[in-house]
Amino acid sequence: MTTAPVKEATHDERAAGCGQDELLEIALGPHHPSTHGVFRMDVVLDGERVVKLKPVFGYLHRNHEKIAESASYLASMPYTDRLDYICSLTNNWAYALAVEKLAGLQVPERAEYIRVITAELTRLVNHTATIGFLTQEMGASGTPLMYAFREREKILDLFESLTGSRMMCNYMRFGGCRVELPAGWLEQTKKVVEEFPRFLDEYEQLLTGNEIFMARAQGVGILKKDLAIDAGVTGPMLRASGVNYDIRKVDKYGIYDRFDFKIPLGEHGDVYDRYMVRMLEMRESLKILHQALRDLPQGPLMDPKAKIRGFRPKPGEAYGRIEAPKGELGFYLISDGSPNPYRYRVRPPSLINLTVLEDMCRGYSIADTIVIFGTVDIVLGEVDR
Amino acid sequence: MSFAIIAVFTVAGALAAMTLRNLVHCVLALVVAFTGLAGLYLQLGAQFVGFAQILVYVGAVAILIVFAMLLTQSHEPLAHLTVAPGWVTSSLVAVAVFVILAWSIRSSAVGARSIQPRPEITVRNIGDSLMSQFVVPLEVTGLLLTAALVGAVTIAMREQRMNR
Amino acid sequence: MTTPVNYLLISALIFAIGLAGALVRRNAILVLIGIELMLNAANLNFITFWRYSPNPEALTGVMFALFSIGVAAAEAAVGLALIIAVYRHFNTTDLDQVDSMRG
Amino acid sequence: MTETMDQIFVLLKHRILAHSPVSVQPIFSAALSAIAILVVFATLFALTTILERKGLGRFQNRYGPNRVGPFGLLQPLADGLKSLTKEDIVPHSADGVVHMLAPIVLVVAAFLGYAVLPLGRNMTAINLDAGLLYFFAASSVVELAIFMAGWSSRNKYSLLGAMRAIAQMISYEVPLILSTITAVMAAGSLSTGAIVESQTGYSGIWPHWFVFTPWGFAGFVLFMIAGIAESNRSPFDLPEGESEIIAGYFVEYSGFKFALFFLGEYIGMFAICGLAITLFLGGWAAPFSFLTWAPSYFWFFAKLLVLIAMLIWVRATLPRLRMDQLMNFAWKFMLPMALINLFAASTWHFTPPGAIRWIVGTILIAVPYLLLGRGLMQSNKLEKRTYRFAD
Amino acid sequence: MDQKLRIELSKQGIVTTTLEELYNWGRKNSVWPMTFGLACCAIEMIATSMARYDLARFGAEVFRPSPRQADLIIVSGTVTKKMAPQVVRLYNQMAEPKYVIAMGACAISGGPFKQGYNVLKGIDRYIPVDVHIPGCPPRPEALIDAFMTLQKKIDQQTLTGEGRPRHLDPEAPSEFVVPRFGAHDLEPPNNPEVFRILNNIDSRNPGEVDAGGD
Amino acid sequence: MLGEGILKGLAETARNFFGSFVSKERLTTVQFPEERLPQPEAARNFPFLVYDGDDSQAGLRCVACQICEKECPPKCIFIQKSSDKKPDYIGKQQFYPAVFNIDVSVCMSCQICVEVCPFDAIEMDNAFELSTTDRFRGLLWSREQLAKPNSYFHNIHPATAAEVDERLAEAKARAEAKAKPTVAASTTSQPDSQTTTS
Amino acid sequence: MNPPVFGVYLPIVVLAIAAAGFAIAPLALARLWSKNFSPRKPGPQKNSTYECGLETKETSWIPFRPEYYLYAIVFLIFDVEAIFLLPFAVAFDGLGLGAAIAMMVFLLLLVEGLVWAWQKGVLTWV
Amino acid sequence: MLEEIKARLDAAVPGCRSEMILNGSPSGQHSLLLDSAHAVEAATFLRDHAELRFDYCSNVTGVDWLEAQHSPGYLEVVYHLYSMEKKRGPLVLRLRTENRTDKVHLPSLTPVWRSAEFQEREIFDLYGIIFDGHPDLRRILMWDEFEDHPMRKDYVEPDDYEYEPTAHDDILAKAKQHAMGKSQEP
Ligand code: SF4
Ligand code: SF4
Ligand code: SF4
Repeated sequence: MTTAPVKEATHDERAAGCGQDELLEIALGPHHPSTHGVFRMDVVLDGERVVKLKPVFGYLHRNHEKIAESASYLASMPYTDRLDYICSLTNNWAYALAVEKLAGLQVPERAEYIRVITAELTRLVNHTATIGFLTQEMGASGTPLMYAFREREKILDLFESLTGSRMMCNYMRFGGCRVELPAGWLEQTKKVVEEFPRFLDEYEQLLTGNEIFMARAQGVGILKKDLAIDAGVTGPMLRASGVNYDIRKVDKYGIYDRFDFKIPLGEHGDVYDRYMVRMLEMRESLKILHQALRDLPQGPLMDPKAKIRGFRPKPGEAYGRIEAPKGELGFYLISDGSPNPYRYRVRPPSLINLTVLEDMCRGYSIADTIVIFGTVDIVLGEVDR
Repeated sequence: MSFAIIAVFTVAGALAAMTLRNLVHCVLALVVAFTGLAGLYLQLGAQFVGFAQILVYVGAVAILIVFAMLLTQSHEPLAHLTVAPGWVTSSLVAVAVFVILAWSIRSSAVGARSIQPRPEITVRNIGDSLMSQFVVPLEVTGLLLTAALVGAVTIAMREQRMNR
Repeated sequence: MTTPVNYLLISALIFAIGLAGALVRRNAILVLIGIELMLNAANLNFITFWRYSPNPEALTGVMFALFSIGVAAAEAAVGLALIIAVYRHFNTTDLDQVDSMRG
Repeated sequence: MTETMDQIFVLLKHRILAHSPVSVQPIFSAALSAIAILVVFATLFALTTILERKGLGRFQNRYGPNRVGPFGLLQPLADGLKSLTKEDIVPHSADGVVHMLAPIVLVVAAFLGYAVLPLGRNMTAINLDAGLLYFFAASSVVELAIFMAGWSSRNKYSLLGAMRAIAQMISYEVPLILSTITAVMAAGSLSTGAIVESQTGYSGIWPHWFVFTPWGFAGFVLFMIAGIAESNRSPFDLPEGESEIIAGYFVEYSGFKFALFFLGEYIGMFAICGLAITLFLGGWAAPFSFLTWAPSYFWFFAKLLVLIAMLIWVRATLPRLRMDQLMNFAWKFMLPMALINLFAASTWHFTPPGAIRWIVGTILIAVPYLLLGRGLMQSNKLEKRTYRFAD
Repeated sequence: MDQKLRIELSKQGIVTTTLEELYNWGRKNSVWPMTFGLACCAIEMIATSMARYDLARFGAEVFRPSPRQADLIIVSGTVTKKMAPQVVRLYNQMAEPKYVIAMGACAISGGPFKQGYNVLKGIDRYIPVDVHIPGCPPRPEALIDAFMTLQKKIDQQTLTGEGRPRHLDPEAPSEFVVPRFGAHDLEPPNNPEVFRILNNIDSRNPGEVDAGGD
Repeated sequence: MLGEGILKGLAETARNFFGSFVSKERLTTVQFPEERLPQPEAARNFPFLVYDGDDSQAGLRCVACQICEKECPPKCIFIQKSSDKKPDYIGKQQFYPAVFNIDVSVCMSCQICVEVCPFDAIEMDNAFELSTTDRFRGLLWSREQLAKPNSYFHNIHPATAAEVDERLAEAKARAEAKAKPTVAASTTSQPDSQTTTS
Repeated sequence: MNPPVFGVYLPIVVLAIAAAGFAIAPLALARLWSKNFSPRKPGPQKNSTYECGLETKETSWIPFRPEYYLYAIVFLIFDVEAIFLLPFAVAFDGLGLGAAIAMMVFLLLLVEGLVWAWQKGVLTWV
Repeated sequence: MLEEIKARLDAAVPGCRSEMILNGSPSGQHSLLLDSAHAVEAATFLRDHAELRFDYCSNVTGVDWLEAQHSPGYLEVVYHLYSMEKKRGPLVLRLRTENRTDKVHLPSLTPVWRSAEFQEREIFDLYGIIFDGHPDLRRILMWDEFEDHPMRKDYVEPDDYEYEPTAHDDILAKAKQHAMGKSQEP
């Protein structure tokens, strides 16, 4: 499982070297303070430079797909919460979307609005956590992370009062949403949304102009546009490399065409851009939230055709995808007419974004590797499933 | 009394530095010897030199040796007590040198000298004479240090880095 | 109690140890360590002679020791650099092996 | 009255010594000083760990330890007890003796510096003529201890951490020493006592601290930055940068040996802060002439606590530098600045007192600072960025 | 048994009582967890140490990355078969006394994923667990509760005698078999020394099991 | 630039530091065992069985239809249907669970059992202080442990409970209207009568 | 008054010994504790080196890059320089401009070395 | 739309026997079955064609069609392609193996779209399809010593059920079986 010392000169700097000093092999992970859980990288170092980096997966392979194939469609919904466990609501949505495509269900307008609201809140949760962890990996002793989690808690409170659980929301259903908004929820959400920009300002004050942060982030882990497209990178990472591709705009799924928002794009494709794109994306999310909260209509929550129990779509297949906070989250379902999906497949953005990890890290030091890895923003539950 | 303690430390350190198997242990023993020597300087009233000795030898030379060792010892952590073929002769030579030195010291007149009253040498004295009497040696030392820096760096640097 | 003889004897002893080490040990770094010890022994001599000289007010001995420390440091830097260069070339710091490889 | 308060510890020591036979008095005196230093600073260590944790908590919108004993003040005691009874693991491939010695050497080396720190008027364990040099000599042993720890563990991470620590410490030692030289020039002595003495005067109510001159201020800032790096504190805590190399050179240490590393680190940090106070902040001198009634040691420890609080504040705020940036900063910013500061200080002494010397001094420091800083930013291609938005 | 010895013993008994209290007080108030997260539960574990819940109040914010310096391993999340050997190895490398909290359904029993082929059905198959906290994920408050349960457990441990905890017993093992990767499964699938299974219970009538329920 | 950003950051943290002494917003800690945040209405952790009346076993609403057992995603419910029947709250003769076990060491708190139960017999509890040192005895909850009175339900989820009660009352009324002749219903407990608070 | 042993440096020696004692005493106490109550339990796994939870590979000797050494050289040179600079600084106020210039020259020589090293990229960590 | 692509493909890659597979669900995502001999060529065409520009391979999936459903059981790989440039998609491609035992080789499309790299490795790991031309075909999720392909429909899990407090369905059966095996042992 571990790679042997590389003998071939993979690195241009090495190529010039005299070739007698050996390369150092280090395994980062599976137990490593900053690999977001149980990820492992086998890194070959030349001094402190990364020459070769092989990600090793599977330490959290929980057989989600296999379990889903032996369970009913509904039973998989709570499992999707546990894929990308930071943003369960967008996972719910992606799965619901795929099933709705498969079964041809219509989602009522109110439910669509609620979906947008929860999904954008989820995006806020995810991005705050990501940049918080990112600073942690840069060695800040917890303060930015604490501030990020302070805001996250506020949104989690909203989730909890809506869905009953802080993280594992299990809220959406095929053809709608599970329960109505509780009393006072909208007001509370409006308040949180109003106050959120203040946190962003504070955070920028703390970090964006900080010389140490800039030195750590600018020019580090550059991802070129072409490579990003080729490797199927999606989400903020892709946009930080300058590609204008946001599924909310491209597919216009749900009701995203009703909102006025913009897509921030990076230019250099480095760590700093990936950080900034996330910061700016949060501000755009707030815009969407403002509009959605303003326009939320009354109406039913579920497609009357939808059934909770005994749900059996016609044989066929469907691929549904959404712009999850981490990138394109897709569900591919094959139905054979039985209550269980015949094939259930998750297209995990985290995993595929990792394809370019080696390309981004090569030539940078090991400390950079950790930071670059942080900006890929993965969640192991989704990578390994 | 204190002389005896320091002397024993110093000699033991020096001996260990030359006989231990493990190179790192050798360096650590060497540090003990250096520190002991510094102690001897202090005993002799040369405070500044004593502390300078620690600063330079323990703080810098030992570190330099350690770095050099780690750079060169990646494969053989333990230097086997490889001795030169003519180690018997070599040791005999050393012993002979010591005997001769000791004999000459014993027989010389130095031993008869009595200690002078403690001279009040302060750092200020050293600074004064450094900037007056010893200005030329100072500049020469500066030149030497620069030359050593350039030389050592050039030698130790990798070829390809020089080319860049 | 302490006379210059004691210091000089210690100095001679250290010198001899350094010499023996430099001659006997075959590891280049150890040889260098031996040489450093010898230099230090010389330094001790300087200081001793200064202290027991008729007029210790003249700082010659101390200054000598100081300069000697500087020179020794420079010597160590260059010497170790040489060892590293040799190691890079022959992949060993054992002087015998270096010898035989050169031949 | 204030006089006695000020000298109370000195008098106490004399009182105790008076009861002992003359032959052992020196030993007694030394032992008393040593024990006082050990006890005071070990207590300060315990106090600082809890204050730091609580302080960090406050910075982070939370309480920090507050349950063990009143206000959580017994927390260090519990930690100490726990460490004491924790199993001591020595990896079987490790070099047992060196592994064992390393923390001891570290603690000893860290404590040695205190011998020359004037903790109050007449409260220096030993007033050496070459005191400052002694301090640096003692603290250079710390590097060795760290190397011993990292090497003897035979662990990749610890060796890497140790090498990093040493490289970092030697790199910052040069600016550290150079920045002190300005103060030495002004005081005309290496003796810490004399340096403090030379700062005890007042003009009006304002003290004659070196920090209140352009070179002194620059020297102080440089010294503190280098000092933070010397004591491996954030943002220079790379050697133990847990996001990369787990815990640095003490990965393999458990139980009380690990606690000793902690102790050594904090003690080293206090020593550096103490030296900064001695050199630039007037040592035990009161900050205003009308405050001299408070005992001198009070001022020393008050200043020490302020500096420690600053370090905690910095730690709470800043992310960590990368190794190359760290080294670049040391050699390409700190060292030139220290040399320039040296130049500025000597110019100061050759210019007659008055406004002109302030202007010249300030310019001599500010211009190179701006140039070097700009150069550093540019060589790293750091810039403020603007972003594009697509519809 | 003669008189003297008995007096001696009782004296020692007194000594051990106070020592014991001190020892337990120190241990329970300074439990440093290891930086170790596995899955979703780890996020809640992190949230527990964050400002809102602040595990630091108990003196437990000193998350140590190295197992040598940690006292507590919070198995927070799904232990897969691929990860299990690493978890056991980490546990083995911790210094005594060491404690384990199994946080969340997955760590206790495999939880929602227990039907998975790569999921270990409970970490207590390989290492002894001190406190279980169910939930998926347990709320941060629940983790604090588990932490306090652990403190209570520590407080009740005796220093000597039969009832002393594992780490004080020279006979009890301090490291456990690390499973190997087999062709189809981990080998062995559990460590019988640790995992006291209730095999003889009629699974159709498990009511008997919880006779002593809490 | 040139240190300005660092100073700004320091100012920010300082603001938080001093803020923590004056404003609640900057000191967000809830000191858990003593202070607790109110749990929202919807909060859920593990299911419990609702019973009406005073007898925790006889009053169970569950009719052992085993739908929840079948739909539970991780399959952590185990039900054994009784061989005899007893009247439910409308008075209809129903089976009851002879064994009803939930393995909370597996339960993923997904609430699907609650959603699918046609009899509103199972609801989500929000108790979370459940840590135990014994996996097998502490975490397998039997019928006895699971049964909680309706008043408890009202206590933790007042709105939902009221809704459920209304629905049940309606169903009961309808059933009574339909089955006028049968008077046996009155013997069972009244579901809406103990909306007591505590 | 010169004390009999170690001259004026006695406080340093005593401090060193006391500090060593201060470090050793708890270690000894810990050893005593483990002997009496909490036995040490070494084992092949526990006492192998820690490597992110993976199985330990036999060697931990790692090759180092010469950068470390280069920095050490520069450091050494500047350390020695400091030795000469300190006495100069002490005597500074009594010295004339000539001495200051002499020192400047000395410093410039070293700075030259530094500049050379800088340009050669010695001070660049790769 | 799909017919058009098929026509272009057939014209551009001679001998490519692509086949439309219709999808019965309301999603209407029909797919194109390629023969494995020409798959790489066809994929490259789809990627590079100036009007099609399917430059982004989003999803790669393995499917196991057991004998029970499709008389000669086979394994299938499904690729979902999008175009980032033209903002179009999805185009669904399928590749089939000949059977599910020995002839399980398929050409790898990783050289065409790098995003397939990990996903193909995953399919190799979990389904046992061998991708010829893949740069680094190793197990990705399971450990290297593992021999089975667990996502196949006929995979049998190892028996490690000691005790199931909430016996249910097949788990109960397995646990029972295990308990019986255990109790016979001593
Ligand atoms: S118990 Fe639930 S929340 Fe915790 S790791 Fe398992 S699935 Fe995730
Ligand atoms: S909450 Fe979910 S997992 Fe728990 S018993 Fe109900 S259905 Fe099963
Ligand atoms: S709880 Fe509800 S669904 Fe479950 S068996 Fe009882 S009545 Fe049926």
